[in-house]
Amino acid sequence: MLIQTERVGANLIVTVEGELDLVTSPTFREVVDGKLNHYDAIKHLILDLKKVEFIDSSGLGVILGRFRRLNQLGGKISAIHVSDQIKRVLQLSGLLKVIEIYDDRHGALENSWR
Amino acid sequence: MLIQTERVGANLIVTVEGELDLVTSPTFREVVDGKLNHYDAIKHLILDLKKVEFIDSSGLGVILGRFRRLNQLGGKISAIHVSDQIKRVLQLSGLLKVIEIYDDRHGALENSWR
Amino acid sequence: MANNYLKLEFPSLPENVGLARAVVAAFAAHLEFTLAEIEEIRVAVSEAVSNCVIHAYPDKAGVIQLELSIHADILSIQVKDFGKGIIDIEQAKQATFSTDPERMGLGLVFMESFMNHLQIQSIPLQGTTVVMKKHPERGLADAGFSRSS
Amino acid sequence: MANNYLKLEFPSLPENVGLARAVVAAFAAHLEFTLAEIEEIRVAVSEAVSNCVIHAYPDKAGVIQLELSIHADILSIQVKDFGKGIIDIEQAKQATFSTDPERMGLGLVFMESFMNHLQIQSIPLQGTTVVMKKHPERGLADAGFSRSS
Ligand SMILES: Nc1ncnc2c1ncn2[C@@H]1O[C@H](COP(=O)(O)OP(=O)(O)O)[C@@H](O)[C@H]1O
Ligand SMILES: Nc1ncnc2c1ncn2[C@@H]1O[C@H](COP(=O)(O)OP(=O)(O)O)[C@@H](O)[C@H]1O
Repeated sequence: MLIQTERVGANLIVTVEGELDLVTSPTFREVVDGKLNHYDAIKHLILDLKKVEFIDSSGLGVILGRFRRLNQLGGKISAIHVSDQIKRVLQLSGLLKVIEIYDDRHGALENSWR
Repeated sequence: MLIQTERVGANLIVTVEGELDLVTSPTFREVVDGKLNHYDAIKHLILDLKKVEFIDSSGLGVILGRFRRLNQLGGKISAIHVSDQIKRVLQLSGLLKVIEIYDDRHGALENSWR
Repeated sequence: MANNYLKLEFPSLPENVGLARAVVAAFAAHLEFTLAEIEEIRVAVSEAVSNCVIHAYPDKAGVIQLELSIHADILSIQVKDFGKGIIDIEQAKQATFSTDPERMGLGLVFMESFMNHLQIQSIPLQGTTVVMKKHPERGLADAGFSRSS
Repeated sequence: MANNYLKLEFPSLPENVGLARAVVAAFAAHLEFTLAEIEEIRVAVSEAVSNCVIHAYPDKAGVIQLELSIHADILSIQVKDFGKGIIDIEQAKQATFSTDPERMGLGLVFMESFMNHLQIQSIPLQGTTVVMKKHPERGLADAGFSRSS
């Protein structure tokens, strides 16, 4: 798994490439929490899932964990470039109720200004 | 494995896609021999190996078999779009001594007119 | 399609979860599953093998046995461990039930949703055996059971 | 890199040759092999497993056991069958020696060229065991043997 982050105002855009499972989820958590600890200004997370090849409940678990953290501060999580397969597991897991889905970064950023 | 053939004058251009092994080599033999039986005019074989993902001694064996057949009639075999990996097994097998390598279809056809 | 099988044994190291997914995907390719179905199978296997790594052998690596077979167009997957075991299987199957506060309790839910059949046997301190079956949806009419949704 | 292993058992059906290649490639990815080295490993395994299918069990499918392990940066691959066996191993290793007129006798040559180590044991009518080892060339200095070319 490769993970890249970019801060745009109050948003942290996290681009994940590869498989998000038991092995890689802890890295995802560490990288994202590291940024959240470092930049108080970050309120929202935008996950770019375009190059995610696999995700299971271990991956969904760390996403939920980040949602809980941000939600306490009034922040939210959105996801962009979400394949049908990933949408399916998000839905089954209930995460689709709390994560907003947008086509691309533009749509997600536009909405986080509201 | 997918296999496509195209006749250009005295040449049969055979494009192979996928893995050429124990399972797929018999198909290769049948398709190529079928064309050779059907068109007396075919003297030479041009193998387009661009999309070959794997080849082992089973695959090299059927290529050698086709070489023997054509060679008796004064024909030859050339290969185009050959990766380093495939060049390596061709060399180890000795086939590089009897198969001519060209960059592309153009080079191979030009040489078969001589 | 000839009947075929594959038996695997490996230690419960986290890096073998991805390996198990790859093996099952390659084996499942012998049946006419769609790409979406192969994805579902990969998730189910990932959950079952992850559970062995996390729950069956929490302290040190133990043995995982994975048996794949194809009979009459049905793919069967058995994941067996010799670890901790599950005390109450019905409770474990509830979404959001997890013995680990960092986890979502979704593994068994995914296995049940993505496969046509799920069966769990477990004896505390002796181990757990999970059996899952799935057939290509296209060939549904020919198979002996219908989709549980 | 933790020591790891994978034991497999499957019938000698032709379609399992590709499966064995895929499994070994996924397992070998745990070491730092280059893509070219992974290709060499895939060829060697393909030859060994094809030989079981063609030569060990010429008439009907038998059992093939494949054992993969990693110790100290060395990948070991054992391919075992319980078939026909080889009468004269040294003769079988000669390029162009084949008991099958349609084949080139290159399988053992490829295994020997592409792996760092090859060992064959065989008892006629009881079966054949092929052991091959390879380590990433980058880590050569650390490993216990040098490349046989
Ligand atoms: N192979 C296993 N060995 C022991 N316990 C298991 C095993 N599989 C599942 N369990 C138990 O069942 C519970 C639910 O499993 P699951 O639905 O996969 O969710 P999660 O892994 O997120 O907890 C686990 O928390 C664990 O207590
Ligand atoms: N697993 C095996 N069981 C029985 N015989 C074998 C086995 N592997 C190799 N052989 C014998 O060794 C010969 C040489 O094998 P190989 O170099 O792979 O070439 P080929 O498969 O092209 O004949 C075979 O023709 C066969 O007689």
